[in-house]
Amino acid sequence: MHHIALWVAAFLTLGIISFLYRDNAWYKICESVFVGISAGYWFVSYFWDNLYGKLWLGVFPRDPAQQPDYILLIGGALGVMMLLRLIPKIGWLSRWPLAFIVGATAGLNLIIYFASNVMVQVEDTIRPLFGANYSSSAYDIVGNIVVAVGTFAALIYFFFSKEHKGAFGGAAKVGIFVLMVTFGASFGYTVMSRISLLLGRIDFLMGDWLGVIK
Amino acid sequence: MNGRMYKYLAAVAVVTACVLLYVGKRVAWFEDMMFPTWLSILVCVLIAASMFWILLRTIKGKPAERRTVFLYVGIAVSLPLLMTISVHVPISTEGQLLFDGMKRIQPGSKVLVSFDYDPPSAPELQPMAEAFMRYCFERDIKVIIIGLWPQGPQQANLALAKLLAEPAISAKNLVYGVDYVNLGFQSGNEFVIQRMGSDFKSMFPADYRGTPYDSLPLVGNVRNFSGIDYSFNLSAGYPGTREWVLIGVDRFGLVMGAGNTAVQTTGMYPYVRSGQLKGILGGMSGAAEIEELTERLGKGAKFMVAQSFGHMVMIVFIVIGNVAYFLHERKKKKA
Amino acid sequence: MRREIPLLITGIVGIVLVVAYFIPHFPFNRMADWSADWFSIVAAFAIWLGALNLFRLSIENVVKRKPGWGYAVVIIVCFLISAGVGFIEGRDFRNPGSASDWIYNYVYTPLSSTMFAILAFFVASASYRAFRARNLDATLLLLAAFFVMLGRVPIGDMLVGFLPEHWRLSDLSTWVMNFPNTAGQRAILIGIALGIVSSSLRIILGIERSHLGGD
Amino acid sequence: MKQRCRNRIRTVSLLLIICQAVVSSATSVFAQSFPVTDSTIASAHVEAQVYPVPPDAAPAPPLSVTAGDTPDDAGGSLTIRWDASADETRGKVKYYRIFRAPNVGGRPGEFEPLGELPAGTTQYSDGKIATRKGFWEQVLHSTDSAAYFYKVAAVNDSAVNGTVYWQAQSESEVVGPVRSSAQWFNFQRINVLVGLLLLCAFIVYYIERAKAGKPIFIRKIAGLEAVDEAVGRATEMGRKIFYIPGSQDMDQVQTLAGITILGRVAEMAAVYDARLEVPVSRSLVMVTCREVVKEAYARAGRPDSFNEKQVHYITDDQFGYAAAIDGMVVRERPATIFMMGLFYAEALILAETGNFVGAIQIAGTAEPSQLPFFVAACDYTLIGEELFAASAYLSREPRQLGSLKGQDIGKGVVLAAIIIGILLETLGVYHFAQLFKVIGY
Repeated sequence: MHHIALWVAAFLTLGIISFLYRDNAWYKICESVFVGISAGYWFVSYFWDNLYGKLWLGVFPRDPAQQPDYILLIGGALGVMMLLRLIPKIGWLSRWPLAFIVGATAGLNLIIYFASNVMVQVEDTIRPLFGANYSSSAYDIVGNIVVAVGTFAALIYFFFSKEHKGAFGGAAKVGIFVLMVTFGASFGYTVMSRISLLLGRIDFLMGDWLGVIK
Repeated sequence: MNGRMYKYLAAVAVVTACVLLYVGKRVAWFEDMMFPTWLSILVCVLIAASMFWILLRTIKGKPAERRTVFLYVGIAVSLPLLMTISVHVPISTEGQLLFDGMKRIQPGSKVLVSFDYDPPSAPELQPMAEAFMRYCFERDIKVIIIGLWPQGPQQANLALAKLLAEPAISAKNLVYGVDYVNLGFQSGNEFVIQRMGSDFKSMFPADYRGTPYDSLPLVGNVRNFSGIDYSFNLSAGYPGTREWVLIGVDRFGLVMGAGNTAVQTTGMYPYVRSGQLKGILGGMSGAAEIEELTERLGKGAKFMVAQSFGHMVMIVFIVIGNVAYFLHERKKKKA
Repeated sequence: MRREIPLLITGIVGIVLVVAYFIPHFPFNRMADWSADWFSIVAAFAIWLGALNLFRLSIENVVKRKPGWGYAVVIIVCFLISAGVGFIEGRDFRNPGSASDWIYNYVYTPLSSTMFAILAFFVASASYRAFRARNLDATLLLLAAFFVMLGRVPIGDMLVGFLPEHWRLSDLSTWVMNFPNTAGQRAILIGIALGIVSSSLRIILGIERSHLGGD
Repeated sequence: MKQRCRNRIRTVSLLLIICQAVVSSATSVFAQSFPVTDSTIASAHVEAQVYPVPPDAAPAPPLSVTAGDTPDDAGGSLTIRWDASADETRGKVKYYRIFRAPNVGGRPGEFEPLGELPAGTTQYSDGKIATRKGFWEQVLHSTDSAAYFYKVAAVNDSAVNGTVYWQAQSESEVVGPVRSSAQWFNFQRINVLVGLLLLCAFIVYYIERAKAGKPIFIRKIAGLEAVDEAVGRATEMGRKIFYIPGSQDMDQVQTLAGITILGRVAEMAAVYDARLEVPVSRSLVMVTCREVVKEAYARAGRPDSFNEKQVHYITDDQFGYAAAIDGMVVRERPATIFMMGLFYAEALILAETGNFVGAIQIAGTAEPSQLPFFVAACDYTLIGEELFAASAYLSREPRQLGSLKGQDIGKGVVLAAIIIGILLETLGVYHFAQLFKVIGY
């Protein structure tokens, strides 16, 4: 069985890779298999983990000692409303769960992004550049200055209600340089990621399938 | 030769290749195909020479075709796997920071590992997951697994199966539910973390096998994050490390380290500097780092040579492209 | 009514979740939890919509014999197989040894992994043909990329082995990642966070309502 | 101490509240220790009876033990604090053991060990408190139903290699009964509240101002200045303009921003009489884009030039979408390509192809991992927030302009705080940064 399995996996892997030469039927079959299988997998996962594992078991617990949590039923009702989209006449009801999702996301994001990405990041940017109470090597001092100046300048670049002229424009220019270095690092890491993923597949083909490498 | 003929030939070639590969595997042609050192060097020289040739052609105004580039990337990534070169992985400060944090976990502590990725990112994250959990198991640290991605718990199972088969760990006779537990997946993204902050059990009434939460000794008395001593997040996107930091760490005071795919690692550095994250591992090189630090070399370290070659080929191609640009394209654009 | 009630729901839920951050007392502490529960249940229902949509589109393709309808058949069959097997196997469908686990390991995993793996090729050809040091900005970007790409793998240090320790490419890339990269990412973080606060605020106050469909 | 402060705070004015919170958050930074839990030390195998305890082994007991409600929480937790045993520095304390007893008519019942903590710890949060059940009971009562007594013992043992041969412990005095309660406001977070209210006030203020007709200045954005030229070029060359509004659905803010910009580009295209084509990847996006483009043509006074087929759906699949556009671009060789919205891995395929056919490319996204490809392969790139600003910039919609301005003021405050803070810290004043400290539960 394991043997067949490896060949199936290799067949599918090579099918996707064949796209590099050009679009072909082999690739299209593999792609369709992918779409179908993944949709089915997600579907089942959500069913067993949420609808059954959470909603059903929450409202009708198997363990008699556990209190049924009827408040989950509101979620169930919202979920059913979501499905009403399929019935055009009362499809407008599906806006309620949507409104709930948007409101919940907005409310939670508002507070967590403000607290973590504004407050904490500002707090951390405020560090002594150098000073008596601070164990500082030249490396740290330069680093602190780069982070402080860089963050400052890059934020100035994102300032929209003021013309980028004079000193302000100069700072914005420094900001764009910092952003470019950031994007360069991002690019380097993206390349690293993609090559790793390819390595994973090559490892499968040469190691698990053919057994060339161990 | 007409197109039809061409297609048949291609099909025959593929089938022949398959048969050859199958027979080859059966009679073990491919065993011990590792390159000796002289061959490794020769291969490198040949690749370098041919890239020099591409440079010359590009300078002459004939840039390489897309498929040529594809071919080179393929070669650069697959041939080094056959070479017997061992390398030393440079340890980054963030990786060291993470390992220092891991060293502070006491035996018997409870560690929450969140598997927030799917198979495509497994080459990068699976070695990290294995290295981290191996470290825990070897030191009698208890592991609680959850997943914010539906495929996460399954990836965890793969890692567990591999680790539990290792002699050093199987000798410990680890018991499911006592030494480790897999609570499975819950949908709801960051809301799951939010909810776990006040009550694990309501989010995971049962583990992924359906065992009720309270009958699992390991988590029975873990009510919320305050019962967790350390947490490790393996993340490939949303929901992932960012959400864990924003909610788990900042709201509920979780102590967290993370392993990320390289693509999203760069965005996490501000959190590392501010101490919201206690270290981070980025991509395959991060995996190699943790393997080196825990002194158990695995796939991450094994792939580093091929990874290096991949990067080199990429850089050389960009340089070639830019040479062509400064010699030709720029003039053309000006004109 | 069709517009007012959703707006009201959005506003109330949003405000409650913001307020709950500051009030640890019941019932506010639980409101965030309840929304979390409901949210995950609604998400589970929403996947039905997606699956049904895929199904409908595929069947339409088959019935109308659109070009490539054969592939639509493959989609339908694969969907039915993986969903059917999962339903039959019950809650334990992910256990090692189950048929779903087999499908996951030998069909789903290779396909999804390879889909992303071939991006390595595209990155290479795109970089070769499009990455030009056309101005100072792009030059900086490329240089930073080179340092990081070389510094994060062993080959970087091998190439510059003549340099003293702590001055090699790996140290340089660590420096780039920890300082300039942190600065840039932090500015982006703060900027985007402010943007999210303002758009969330507009949504909660009902100023932004495009998610409810056009007026 | 913190508890006492807090009780006083409730009675004084708001100003005092803020000052106090600042101080308390500042002090709590230093007071906070590593989060402590009940399982930090593995319970080792004890064989205490077999081996005699050496004389002098028992450490001095922990002193001044206090127990009280854990502040700023939802109840269900009590905090026990103590001063380290005098013998801790001499290495005679291996760990502390916490005991708890239920309240039986005002007297402690039987004590049970709760957990063990390594030497060096001086506080413990007991989270296993019986809480009230039932909706109304929880709403109406802040205090939890049960009260408890506590004591702390310093423990010394002979643990070598996990086997314990003897163990000696000395217990502190019993404290209690104490009862936990839930609070109506988390004072540790008052700084977040103040900051958030300020920012929201700026945004709302400027939205109102903009709605009232006050002009709001937005700086030039290079990519948008070039839109005119790019559209004009397409007309000159007699080739098409492609507009790609990202590969994601309508639930993404970036997609919305991309569509807003499309409205302006379409209007310009109608004026210049250039041919515009919008391939999209989501059916909802297609519907919206059609509306937007149609309206734009009408605004430009050329409703007849609009053809529904200009906006067409390709596929939901990420790479399928990219491959299809790839083919179209190579075949039709558009003069100009716009890519505005949320892109993932397909970004590089699109940008490369456009660059290859020599089109002028103007791109914009807030997805940091894709920005490098746009920056390197496109002529102009809107970076991050610029994409959102672009929709305000082009649409001139007062509410959008206003909130952009409000955000900018927020940014200004952040910048000022950074400068002031760094100056103060460098001079040795360390309290300012604590204003921004966010404290978890």
